[in-house]
Amino acid sequence: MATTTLYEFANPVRFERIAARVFPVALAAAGLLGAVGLYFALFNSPADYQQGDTVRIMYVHVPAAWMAMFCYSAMAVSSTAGFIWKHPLADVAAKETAPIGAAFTFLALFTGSLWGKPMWGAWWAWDARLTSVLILFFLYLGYMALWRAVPDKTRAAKLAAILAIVGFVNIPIIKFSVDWWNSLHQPASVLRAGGPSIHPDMLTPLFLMIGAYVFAYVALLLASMRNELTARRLARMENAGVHAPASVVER
Amino acid sequence: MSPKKQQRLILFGGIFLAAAAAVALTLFALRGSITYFYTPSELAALGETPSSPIRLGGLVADGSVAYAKAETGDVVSFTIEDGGSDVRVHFAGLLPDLFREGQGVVVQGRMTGARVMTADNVLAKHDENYMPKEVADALKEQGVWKEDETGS
Amino acid sequence: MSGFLAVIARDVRLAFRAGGGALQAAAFFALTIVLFALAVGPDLTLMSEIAAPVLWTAALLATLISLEQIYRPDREDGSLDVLAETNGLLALTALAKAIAHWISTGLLLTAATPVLALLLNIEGDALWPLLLSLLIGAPGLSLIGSFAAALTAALPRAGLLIAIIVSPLYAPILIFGAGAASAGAAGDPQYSANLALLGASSLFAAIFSPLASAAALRFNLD
Amino acid sequence: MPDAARYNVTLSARDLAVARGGRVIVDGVNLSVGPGEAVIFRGPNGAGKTTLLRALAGLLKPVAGEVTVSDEDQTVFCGVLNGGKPTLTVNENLRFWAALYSARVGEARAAFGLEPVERRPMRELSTGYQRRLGLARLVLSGRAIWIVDEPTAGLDTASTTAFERLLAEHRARGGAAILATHEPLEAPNARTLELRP
Repeated sequence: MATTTLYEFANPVRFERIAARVFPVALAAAGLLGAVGLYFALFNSPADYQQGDTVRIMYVHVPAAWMAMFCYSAMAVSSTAGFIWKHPLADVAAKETAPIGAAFTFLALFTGSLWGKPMWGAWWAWDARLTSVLILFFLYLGYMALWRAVPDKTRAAKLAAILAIVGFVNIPIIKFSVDWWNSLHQPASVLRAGGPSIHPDMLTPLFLMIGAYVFAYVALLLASMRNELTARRLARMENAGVHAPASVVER
Repeated sequence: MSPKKQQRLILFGGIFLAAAAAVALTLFALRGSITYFYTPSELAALGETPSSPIRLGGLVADGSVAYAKAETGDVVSFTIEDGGSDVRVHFAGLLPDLFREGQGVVVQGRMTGARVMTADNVLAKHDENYMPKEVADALKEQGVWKEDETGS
Repeated sequence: MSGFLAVIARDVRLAFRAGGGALQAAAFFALTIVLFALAVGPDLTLMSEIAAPVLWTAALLATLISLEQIYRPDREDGSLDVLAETNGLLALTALAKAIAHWISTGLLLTAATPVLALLLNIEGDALWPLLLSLLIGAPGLSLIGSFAAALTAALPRAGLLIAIIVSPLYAPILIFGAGAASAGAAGDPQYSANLALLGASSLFAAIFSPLASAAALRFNLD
Repeated sequence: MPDAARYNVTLSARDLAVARGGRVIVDGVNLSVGPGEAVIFRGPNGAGKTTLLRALAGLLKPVAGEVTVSDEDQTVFCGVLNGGKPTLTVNENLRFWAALYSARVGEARAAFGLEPVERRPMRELSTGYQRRLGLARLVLSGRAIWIVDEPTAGLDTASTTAFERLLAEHRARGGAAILATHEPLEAPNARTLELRP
């Protein structure tokens, strides 16, 4: 789009170098942890005393729900950083986190629904936890829609950052919804006062899967950030030399 | 003081007051607790029985589940208790997997008497404990098992 | 402070003049309710049970369709520049515009509610909780909505985008507003808790909306 | 008209760079405009005059450098758009502005000969009258530094002369002006700066 864009003020070269090294490592780690984690989740962990084998859905569901919230928090933090320090990479990171976070949110809702039908007896219940996570999904969609709708990407970054920061209020609501209200959804099992209420044999696959999800996020984020930066550089090269900034001359 | 400084003072004073009021209102509301469901004790505390459909949550009392044949289909009846009060529930339909005595449930329906309800829907409420069956049995044998309370 | 009041007076006047959105929003509100009543059919008991949620949803949608009028016209005719450079803080101007929007839509809808409530079989004791919930919640709708309008002030056709952005942010107001109205009608003790949370939501909107709107407008000036 | 200088405000820009659409279009602007001075920007379409004026008026954040004004709230910007509401009458627009700037309508209405149309909605006015209403805001605001984009576009000769006269009076009172225009404009001792790509 332009010769001299604001994005030139950042130095993407160092980012490129680091990203090129980290990406394959993260991808491999995600694959490995995911494979081992799924093996444990499906074959090498006990069935629950109440839920039976349905408990195995948890190993996909819980990490997805955590990542849904983590991605939004990461988006809000990098939006704040982009807003305050005007670092273009922060804006790109926030932008590229959104679709990944939305995918995790969808996965959490979908697997939760699969679990809910046999266990609760309903695909869906409008309780505080489920509702607030659904709202999170729509917040992601709104954020992405705003980025798409604003043609000037410098402006889009600022406006989307404001929206991401405002929407962050939903994150504590999701986290504490099960404590504040009598909800159908069970309270926290892992991060709670008094230690996890999950048997250690079940924690192993859970933590392996969480590791896999985190590395998958890192790999996906780096790949899409590199894509975005390359696209911007291409657009810049296409217009190289067409416009130079004007300067002021006394007449 | 310039007008903008004065306005900034007003703005931040207003924000502070609004924030304090919002926090106070939230604390008030959470003490009264907005609930996805009532417990039998809360229902008893209401005095009158609500006419509109409600949700009721609690533990299925031990030995209270009874099946009956009816012309319209099988009807299951059970008692929901929470230590303070109890409600007899009648339900014609499929029960979820997790439904069993001693387990938390949330039922949806209309009150048909002082402590009687006809449910349209029964949802099992899972707790935050996950463990293999053998462990649960062992804990029960050792007598360290504690039945958790729903709606806590 | 005279600037603050002048902004409110101007926007209310514009909303009621030809081309303003106030009467359109009120008409849309009434139409939605009538269409809904027609769809439900003759079951009056069912109607009065779902009346509060229906009225709240209709009020929310009517607010939603008028949001685009808050900032886009001002940006198109240059008056946004004037608002941004005058003696007042932009955040207070944004607050004034949200208040004006509430007066020309939210308050108008609340005033129309007693008549429309009759169509939904709401009477007597059930009406007061509904009106009270609208009085407390509708300002929140205008505040949150004006923030979305500020975000999209520079976009020519932002109606759908505003709806997508604002819907998740409206959820608490809708839940607690309709919840309070229903609970109040049923004599449910959760009435006061719902009202309190509705008030907290509106107050929270009053805190973030002026600041966030002002920040968004600054980036939409060029 | 008071004889003594009323305003004493200086606007300065240091190493200013402004961007449009994410692209830096003007950079390295150093400028100081003090009491009685006037600066006229000239340059081809798309050179960035409007964007530069908006940055000087504080409506647009520069990507580098800074604009400082020696006193708060002393600039008034009039862009190509006139900033009035089409459905409000001339008087209603003027009164609204007066409230915003904590000023009085005073002589602003007469200065541009708006009395004949004062009760008509702005959208019914001709382009020239609409521009006159927009320019009246400069006088009304009572601010020291006028920043105006294409002030005389759409004005007839008489109105252009009226603007030139008001500009001279404003400078005589210690006011300053930063203008951008393609048209000839009578402004004695004004500095002309050209934007060159």
